[in-house]
Amino acid sequence: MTKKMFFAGYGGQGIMLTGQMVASAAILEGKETTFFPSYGPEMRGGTANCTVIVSDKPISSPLIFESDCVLAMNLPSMLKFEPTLKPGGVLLLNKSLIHQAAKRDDITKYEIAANEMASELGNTVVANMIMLGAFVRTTGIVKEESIIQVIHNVFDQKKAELADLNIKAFNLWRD
Amino acid sequence: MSNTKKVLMKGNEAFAEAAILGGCRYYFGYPITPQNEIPEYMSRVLPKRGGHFIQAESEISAINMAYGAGAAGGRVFITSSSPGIALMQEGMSFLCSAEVPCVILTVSRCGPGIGGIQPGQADYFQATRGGGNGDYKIPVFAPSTVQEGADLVYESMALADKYQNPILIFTDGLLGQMMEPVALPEPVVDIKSTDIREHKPWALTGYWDDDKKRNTVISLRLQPERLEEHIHKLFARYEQAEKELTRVETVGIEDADVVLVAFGTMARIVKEAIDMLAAQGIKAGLIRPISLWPFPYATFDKLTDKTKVVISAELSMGQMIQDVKLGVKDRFPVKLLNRTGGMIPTSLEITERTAAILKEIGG
Amino acid sequence: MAKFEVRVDGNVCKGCELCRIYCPKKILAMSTQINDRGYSPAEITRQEDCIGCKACAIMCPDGAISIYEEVAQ
Amino acid sequence: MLKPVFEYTKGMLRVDTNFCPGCTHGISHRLITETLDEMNMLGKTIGCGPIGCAVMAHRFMNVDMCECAHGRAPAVASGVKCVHPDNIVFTYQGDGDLASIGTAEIIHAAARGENITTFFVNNAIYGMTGGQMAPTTLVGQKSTTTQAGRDTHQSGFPIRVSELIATLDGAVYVERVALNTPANVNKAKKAVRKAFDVQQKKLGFSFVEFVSTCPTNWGLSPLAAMDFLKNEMLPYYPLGVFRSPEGGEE
Repeated sequence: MTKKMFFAGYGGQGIMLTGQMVASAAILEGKETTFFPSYGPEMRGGTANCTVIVSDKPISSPLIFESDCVLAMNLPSMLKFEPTLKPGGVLLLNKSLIHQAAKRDDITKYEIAANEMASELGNTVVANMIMLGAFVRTTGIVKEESIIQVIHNVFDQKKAELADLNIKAFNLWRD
Repeated sequence: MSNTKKVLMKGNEAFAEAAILGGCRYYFGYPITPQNEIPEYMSRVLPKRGGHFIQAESEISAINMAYGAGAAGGRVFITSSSPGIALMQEGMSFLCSAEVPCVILTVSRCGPGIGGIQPGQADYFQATRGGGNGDYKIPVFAPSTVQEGADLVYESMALADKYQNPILIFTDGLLGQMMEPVALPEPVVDIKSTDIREHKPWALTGYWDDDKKRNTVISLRLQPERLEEHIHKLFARYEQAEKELTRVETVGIEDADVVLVAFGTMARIVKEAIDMLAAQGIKAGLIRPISLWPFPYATFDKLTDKTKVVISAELSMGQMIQDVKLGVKDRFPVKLLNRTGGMIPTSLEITERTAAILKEIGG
Repeated sequence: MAKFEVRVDGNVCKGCELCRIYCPKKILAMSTQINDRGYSPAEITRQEDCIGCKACAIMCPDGAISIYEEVAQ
Repeated sequence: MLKPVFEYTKGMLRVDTNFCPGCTHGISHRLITETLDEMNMLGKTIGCGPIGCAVMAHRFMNVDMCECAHGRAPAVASGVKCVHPDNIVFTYQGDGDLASIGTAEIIHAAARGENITTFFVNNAIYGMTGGQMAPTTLVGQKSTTTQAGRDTHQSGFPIRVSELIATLDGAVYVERVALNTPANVNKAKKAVRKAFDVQQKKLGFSFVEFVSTCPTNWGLSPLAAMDFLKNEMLPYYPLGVFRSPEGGEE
């Protein structure tokens, strides 16, 4: 089984970290994975995106022309990547910043008010973790406990209180 | 197979770490996208591991610092990207002439000129033919995964010493920027500065006492007889490199209708396309040169008469295709399947274009 | 008064004449002979006038000059 | 019994040099290696040579030495010094090599405060390539590429390198000396010693400029070349200490 996905949003929304966490979780589960970010000037204040592939066999191309899942943190991301979804794919939208409906009706859509939910936790920065929680629970591509482990690895001793906040955010969204 | 011993690493950082594990203690860099993570990593990590990092004022200086540290017997790693490699080529010729080891890695982008920063392979000639002057060769390895890149950098630290010649690792923006699980090799035993002359009797260390011979590292040889003799010595070594360093991966070439030749990033996409072609009933094979020089010409002799066409798949206007033609020796038609300027074909595009080429030649 | 001996290696000398010019006692002159390299080397004309100032040796670009002092045993 | 008053240093190998009669390269070579010998450092020194007339310095100087591509010696020496921080490392460069094609390398080695020593031979002309204009060629001076004399409208102005280097905080010792009289040569030797002392104390970058001659390409006899040095070069390239660890100019 090979799953291909796009994570996209504004620079600063933690999109790259989200994608890396999925790839790291895949490694913990003994799976193959690739992570490829957009890079260069487009990263400076523009739209950032990364592609992540998780598979149980070696991955040849790290590039994607069709996807199983798209996680869009803002409108340009949805417009750019919705067309790449395979029929039956999963589209996760940050409803807080996307006030336009997705066009496709052959996919599964989840609208999540990630920024508002993050505000309730007292820190809008963790909107990406709320979306990540939704991603994991809707697609099952990696396990929840793998992500929790990765969060602990990313936010180690010195940043331990950040780990708690991120885990709280990760656990927030339930379908 | 369990991947749990592996860590997720960005290509550029994995290459830097592999160099350190391979014994690199001297790194000289200059900022250029898409390789900036390497000087950043080295500036942060190398001093803590007993090494030295200098941010050079240009790529020209970086390779000359490499020449100095290499001539002094240190293990040196330097990196850049296409236009920066162009500036380094004066130094590459000089290092070959003076027999100074060094591992150079390019995270290739797109030219000509300042071009673009997306992945490209239009520096194939730059890497394999070289822009420096004179009779010299540089072994070139082109990894297609982060793991393979890390392994090749690690191994090349020792190979450069063995051949007393620079080794070039040819990667591109995709490999440098992407992250993959990597199992890192064991660190080699560090050689102290004071012990260098025991390992490298030719190195500049100061002769300390009269027991040791004075050493010079030179490039100028004004007498044609001596220069010719020296070049023959270098080329005897290059002949040995052709025997020992030719590396290639093949996939299903024995009974393929069509054989694609691709390296690095392009080879990964071609591999996916081969699976897609199989689903259409087309048997496609892959020759992936891992060493671009020495090029695996002999591998083409293994192709059978079942093959109808050989396709050179490149992220350039067609450079490797010259070597492919030398390998094919007119046995099969050779076609180019390419994108350039930073455009990367999808596996779907490669599948469709391969099928179209087969149809065109009546396969 | 000290006695000095100036020696010029006639085959190393390139005949540039700097020693001759800078000698305060003008005890050096250029030979009429030509050395192996085709130069007219410097030679000592009045050894006894040398004051051991080393000016000739200091200015010699080619290391052709050495100077010794006679001392009692 | 004869007691040596002056013998040629064992820091110089007894081989024929490629220098023309009266060329002061021979003097600056000797000053460097004689000083190293006196410091008992010949075996603990690594030299980085230039392209130009002194390209074969490694054949004459009795130290470990390498050739460097045109102008790159300060970068090469920076690399060497990383590996052998306790050795003396020096570059020996002419004006075309250092002040034209290698400007970036020398400025940045000095700015980084590399703990190396650079000896700069300023004879206001390209020697080995046949007398072309150098970055230090004087205004009005004839060369094979300024045949009517250097015209500032066409060729700009000569560079005073010591003054330039002295503006950099990484350079701790900068002195210009001349090789035109026994007294000046003796001063030059003191400067060489001081530069090496600065390096041994790990104080930073040290730089000695030798105002030198090129009789052949100036078209002058060795003696007339000495006069040209004194009368034409020294007014434009004044001697002195431009920076020292003790602070201030002398």
